[in-house]
Amino acid sequence: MTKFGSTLNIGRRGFLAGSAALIGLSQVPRPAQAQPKKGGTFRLSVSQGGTSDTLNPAEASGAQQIMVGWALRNNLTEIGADNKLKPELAMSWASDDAKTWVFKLRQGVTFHNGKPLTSEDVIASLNLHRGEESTSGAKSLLAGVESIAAEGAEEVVFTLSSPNADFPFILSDYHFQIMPVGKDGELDLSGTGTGGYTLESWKPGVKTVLKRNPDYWKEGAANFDTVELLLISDSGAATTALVTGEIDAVQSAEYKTLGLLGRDKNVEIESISGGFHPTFAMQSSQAPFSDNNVRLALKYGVDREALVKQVLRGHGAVANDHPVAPSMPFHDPSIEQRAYDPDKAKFHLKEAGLDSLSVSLSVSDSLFAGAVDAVTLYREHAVPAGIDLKVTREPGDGYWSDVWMKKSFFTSSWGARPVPDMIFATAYTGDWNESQFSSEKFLQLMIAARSELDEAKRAQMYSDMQVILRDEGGSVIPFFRNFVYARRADVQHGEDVAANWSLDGYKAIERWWKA
Amino acid sequence: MHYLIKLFIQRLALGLLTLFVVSLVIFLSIELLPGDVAQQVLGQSATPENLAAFRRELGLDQPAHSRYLEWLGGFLQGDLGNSLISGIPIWDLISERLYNTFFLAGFAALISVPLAVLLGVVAALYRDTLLDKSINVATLTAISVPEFFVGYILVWLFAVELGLFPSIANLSDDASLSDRLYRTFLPALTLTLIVTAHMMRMTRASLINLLALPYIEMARLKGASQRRLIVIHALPNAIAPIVTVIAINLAYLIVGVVIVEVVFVYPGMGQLLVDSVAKRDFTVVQTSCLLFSATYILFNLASDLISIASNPRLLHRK
Amino acid sequence: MNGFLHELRKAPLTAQFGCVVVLLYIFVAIFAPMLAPFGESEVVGYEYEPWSAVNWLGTDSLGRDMATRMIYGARNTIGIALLTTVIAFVVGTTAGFFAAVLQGWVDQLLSRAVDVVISIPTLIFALLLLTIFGASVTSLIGVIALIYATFVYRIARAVAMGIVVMDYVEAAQVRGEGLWWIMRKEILPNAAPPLVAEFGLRFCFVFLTISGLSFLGLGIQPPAADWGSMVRENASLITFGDLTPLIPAAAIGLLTVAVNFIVDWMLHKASGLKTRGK
Amino acid sequence: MTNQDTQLLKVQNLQIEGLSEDRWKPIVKGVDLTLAKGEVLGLIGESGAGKSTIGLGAMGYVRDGCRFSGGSVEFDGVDLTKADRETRRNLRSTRIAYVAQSAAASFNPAFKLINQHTEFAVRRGVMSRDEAQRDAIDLYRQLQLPNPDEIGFRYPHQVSGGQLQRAMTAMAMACRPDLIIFDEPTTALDVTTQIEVLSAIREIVEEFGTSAIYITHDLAVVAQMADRIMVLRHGNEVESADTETMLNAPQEDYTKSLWAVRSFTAEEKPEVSEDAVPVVSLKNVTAQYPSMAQPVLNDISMSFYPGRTVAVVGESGSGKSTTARSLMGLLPPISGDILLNGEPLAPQFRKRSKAELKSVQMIYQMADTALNPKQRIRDIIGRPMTYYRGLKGKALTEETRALLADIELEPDQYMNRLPSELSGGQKQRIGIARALAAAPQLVICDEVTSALDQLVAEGILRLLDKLQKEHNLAYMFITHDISTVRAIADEVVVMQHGKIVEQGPKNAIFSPPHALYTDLLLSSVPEMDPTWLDRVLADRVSEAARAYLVE
Repeated sequence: MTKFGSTLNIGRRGFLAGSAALIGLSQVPRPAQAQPKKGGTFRLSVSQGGTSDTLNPAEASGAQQIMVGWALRNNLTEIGADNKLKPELAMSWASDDAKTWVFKLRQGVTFHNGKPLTSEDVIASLNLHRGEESTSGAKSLLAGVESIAAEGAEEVVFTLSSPNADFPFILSDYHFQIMPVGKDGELDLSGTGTGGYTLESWKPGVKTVLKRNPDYWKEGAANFDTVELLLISDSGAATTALVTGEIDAVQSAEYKTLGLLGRDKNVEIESISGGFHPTFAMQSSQAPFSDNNVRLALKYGVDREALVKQVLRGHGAVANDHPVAPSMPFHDPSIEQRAYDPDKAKFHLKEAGLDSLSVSLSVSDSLFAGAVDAVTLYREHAVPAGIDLKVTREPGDGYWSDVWMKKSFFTSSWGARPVPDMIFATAYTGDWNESQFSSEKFLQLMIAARSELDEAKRAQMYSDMQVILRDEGGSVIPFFRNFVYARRADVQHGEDVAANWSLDGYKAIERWWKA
Repeated sequence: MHYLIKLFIQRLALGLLTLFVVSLVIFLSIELLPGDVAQQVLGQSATPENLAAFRRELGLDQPAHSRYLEWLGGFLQGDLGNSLISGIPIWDLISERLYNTFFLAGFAALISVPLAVLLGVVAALYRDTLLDKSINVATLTAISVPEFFVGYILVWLFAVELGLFPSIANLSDDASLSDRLYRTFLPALTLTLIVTAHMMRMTRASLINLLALPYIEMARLKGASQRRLIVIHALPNAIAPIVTVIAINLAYLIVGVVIVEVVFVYPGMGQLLVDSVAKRDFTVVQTSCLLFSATYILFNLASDLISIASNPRLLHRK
Repeated sequence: MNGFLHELRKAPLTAQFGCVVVLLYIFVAIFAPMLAPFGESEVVGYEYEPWSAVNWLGTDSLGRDMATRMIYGARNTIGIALLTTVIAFVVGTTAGFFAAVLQGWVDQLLSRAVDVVISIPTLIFALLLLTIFGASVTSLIGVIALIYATFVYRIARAVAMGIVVMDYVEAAQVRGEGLWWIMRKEILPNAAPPLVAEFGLRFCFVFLTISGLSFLGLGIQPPAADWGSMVRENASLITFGDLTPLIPAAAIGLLTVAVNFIVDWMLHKASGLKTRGK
Repeated sequence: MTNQDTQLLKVQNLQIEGLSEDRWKPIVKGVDLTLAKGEVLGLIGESGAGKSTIGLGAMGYVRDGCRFSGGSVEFDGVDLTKADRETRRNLRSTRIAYVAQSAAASFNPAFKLINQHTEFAVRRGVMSRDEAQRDAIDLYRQLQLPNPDEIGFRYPHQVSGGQLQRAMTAMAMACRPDLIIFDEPTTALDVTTQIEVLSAIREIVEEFGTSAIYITHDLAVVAQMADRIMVLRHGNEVESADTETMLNAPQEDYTKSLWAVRSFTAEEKPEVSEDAVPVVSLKNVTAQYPSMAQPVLNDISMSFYPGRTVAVVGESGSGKSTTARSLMGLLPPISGDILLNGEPLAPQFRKRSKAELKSVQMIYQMADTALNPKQRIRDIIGRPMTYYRGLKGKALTEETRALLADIELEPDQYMNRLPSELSGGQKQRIGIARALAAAPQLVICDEVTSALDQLVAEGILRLLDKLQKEHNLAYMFITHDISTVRAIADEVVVMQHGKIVEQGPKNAIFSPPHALYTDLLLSSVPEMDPTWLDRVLADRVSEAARAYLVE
């Protein structure tokens, strides 16, 4: 676990030692871990979400919907605070060939309305995201599922069209919350679930009030009596409210005020390494990017350390032109890190038969905070390499329809995925292969890894794929960004804090407690 | 009185026509916005099939004029329709925010209108004295600074430094009236500071304009004191301009408070509208804009009627 | 000029103060590059550094020099507001005079169109239009100018209505003078004093509206320095008891107060109201 | 003590200053006057003489921007220039009252007449509200207001001007004050209304033995009202004497010149020959405003010949100015024809050619609103020359200078002035010059002298007469003033309610027998004989009695 400003364990997230020193905050000895305590009201503010948000998990996106969804409901599997896959409503799962998966459901779990959990509910909940008519945002994740069948009330059998060893990970996605089927056979989307809280009031874009479910099946979880989730999109207002004690936690803290916020003894800042990363994607099928030397020149032309320092204020880690973050399984730390090297960039340009290169890179500030700054810095870095990088600022509205995958060189951003296969399958093959990347070997490895159940062999395969993307891929990936958020000191959490999303993997409501 | 009713009906009809044109303008504006609701909702998961399915579901594949007519038909039958994005009936979506907006506006109006008229009368009464000049400079300053400046200053003073009032207006459903007033005090005060100046200055200016008229001189020559002159003889004749400016400011309190909502995280209509524009939620934008325009038109109508009622020349024709 | 100085010497203290402030702002706006210690969007240090000899007002959320951005902000904010107001006045006054002189259906058409625009909440309409045309400086100026032209139209029309009934306008009409001549020679010179006073007030409103839009992230776009967005970007500091972010807001306030003082004085002079003799 | 018994008001060396361009300038320069109980003093003078200022000063009141700078105003032993506010306030209504020039503007539009009437009688505790209302109705009856029981419960806008003026006199009487200041109470009224108001005022003042200061610029009026007359000029007293002496044997030259104003008469012109073609003629013109049900002009016919003046006379609302507007094409007739040199003229001025527009020019009543205050004299006069006659450059300057000389203004001195830098009479001359600049055939003069003092008006009339001879102009001369008609007209048209009552050569119209209305109009014009009012009233009463008997 990493906690900003405290002793850090060395290992795959050891990079953080550097960034903490950079900010110049003193390292406070970690206090002895307290035990979870029941009671209190937890008021937290999130910045993502709007008035039109619904409780339908097929439409879920953004902190408001996800956090409320997970307070009300559970998935079959979850990513634990230790970033490992854990059973949730499923007790266990098994597969011989990674094609047929049998999930055994937890017994004695009831929904808020008293209905016991059965395989029927699971199937109906997951079918929400399948089929022609589904408009679910997670439709593609279940595209490989051929059938879902019940084996009695306690078991669900998934048959996939092709093997996928990561299938249990997929089911931990926030879309796949389990809801009860009503008497009329319709899925209950009103907020009834098996989760640690029941819905008191739901005013999207304003405030959601949750009450603890006294019959929650999970041990030591759902500690607060009441939870108020506020939507505050103005970070200044949120910060003020946190400092004046009107709220207990904020979804994201602005880098610029961290220094000042850190001086407040009542406030604790968390900086958790995550998988969010921007990409500078080149259309590899078009000149000049069709020549891998040009792609390499652009990869050597960026000073990643400088970007982490200046754009992320140290709250992040340098990336290596592949999307597998240090917090993800199968990340290979032994792969050599690409460094800023204008000479090498020049060399590759020469190899491509060019003296200099002039390209324009599209970017919009709506992608992530500091996106334009990052590209502007990149432009400066690339000058010594003989690359004239023009910064093209695009409007935020319509960026994804008019710029993304339409321009030949553009900035994009990707959220965290629990396993490498998901990001590979989404962003490096298929419809959203934003850099038009094509490699036979990569494709073969990706498919083979899905059916490989031997962990060591799989690790090697994913390592090879990371190398391929690093050396041949069409995307420059400069860094992975940390989740930076803050809480009042009297709100506490366990030793580990999940890295898949902000606020303890969006499960702070269930995992944290008030001292 | 027959003439008044005729006038009222005329104005009302004109107001309805204006509303109709407003709805057309808003509809066309939204049509012109880049991207549509489907793209906004689906974001990165917008595959062509998904988009098509989503659009079909919302009826966005229909031509523009038939969508407009359908919306208009529903609206005329009192059916505000559903939010395109969430499918929630718009009334459910906005009713509470509308209430909040009116509550805050009403709160601010209750403080500011009497205060403004009183200050205006006092300033006119003690015209060109130090008191008048101080009121003038103070209100001029209040009208001249940006709303967010006023808001932040109040937050800094009352929330951060003194800890008297909360910095955000976190309302709960079951809050008592006093709690509500306590929590909305800072935003209401901000609005008060902003609108009072305008109304006070108009009150003062109309009174002073009247002071030059022969009938005021006549009253003075009949021996009226300065106070009686202003309150009894001048004020009834200044009702029309004062009410007009009050109407404008009340309308502003209701439609123009987005910035105050942002500063105090107040769940009113402004933020909803800004969100809905960003999300291209046409039905919500359309309905809210119409409600706002209707409010504006109604306030103007009311102020016209009050002006007429306060003027015997118009009320009792020869 | 001499006449103006003479007038000014007799003006009330508030008006003199207003004039000094406005001249100072204009000076700063024109000579911004020479006055500013750093480049407009040059990063000179860490974010939120306190006031010092180097960074007079400290640094902002990105480590840019606050004082420098204040100075450039004068240029951007005032320049854009001024241009917007000028356009609004040219359009609004022309249309208003047109309606007043021609009356009949031209007046009806223009007035009803203006009614429609005015009854749509300004900020929302601006938001819609800015989203359609993109939040560039050009569209910002265009959209705000259009919206404010409607207010100017009403005033210009009302003022012109008062002038059109004058016998000298009738004399010109009966003489056979064209529309343009009547608007330019008969109406404009006489409508100028109230319109100039109105210009001052409207300039303040435009200025505040643009600041408000910038505050909401729709106005002048970064990295151009602008007082409205400077407040928004740095507002978090207020939480920590540092009032530096309010300096740009105060700068906005000071200018509008100054302009209002001048306008007040001009209105007072124009109204011919005498001070009370004692 | 006897002195104090009879002397109510004693003004000594009164000096009042006004603020003008940040400097205090004297308006009243040391005036003395005394007023005995029951006496009526007439103050007379031209505009700027300081009569109103003195009248208000006698109440201890100065307008904003003015101040007492010397002397005293002793009312019943109290010096009002030094008394505190409270004392002065308490004297008003109860002991001193004021009747303003325009009753329509001086009644508060928001309240009913009777409430304004009783306001201070009740507040000062003179009587109860009920008593005050009953008394008001009595006073209304005494002042011969129609429906005295009911009229007080109307708002000011529901009552006509002459009635309002009487209601205001009633209001001044509400507390039976010792002194009433009448400030030009009949100036804004038509002559036929004026006579009623004058008689009402005189009667009630006599009845209650109230002292009064009666301010006016009209000698004939003051002759009817005052026991004593004081002539003022530029804030100084010229002379004062009892009315009889003053009228018959004025001492000062200035007074004599005032008395002699009506001396100008244009010389007789030969009859129009049978075959002469009129410059402009109206044939059975009927006109109507679109918003009104009734026509404002009904079957109007008249002709204008070169070198001759047609005076159109009538009271306000008679349609005389509307006739001019119809002729100008500003209010197109709904039937009838307008002919220019025998050719029909388009009803709408917009449809008329430049040459046609050029032929008919107009001079307005209010020179203030008729001249663009932002244009220099050379531009005001030069524009029609450029526009109609294409004059430019040197030719334009020459012509402009010649025209200015023609209207007796020194070109070098006035060419580059703005209208605000001219006196009222000079402005009117510029108005005339602008009309002449077009080299027209017919000039319409709409009440061109009624806003001017008599001496100045006389000058304008002489100028118009001179110009008519020089340029052989036809004049349409619109006026409500009979003496002006006598002075300048060749033909006279009498109008009432949008119709022509009588028309013909001047001598025919002014010698009996008259049409009934013409008779009323002519007999209502005040004469400088103190017994005139009594005579006219007596005549009318006997006529009314005769009419009653006949019936």
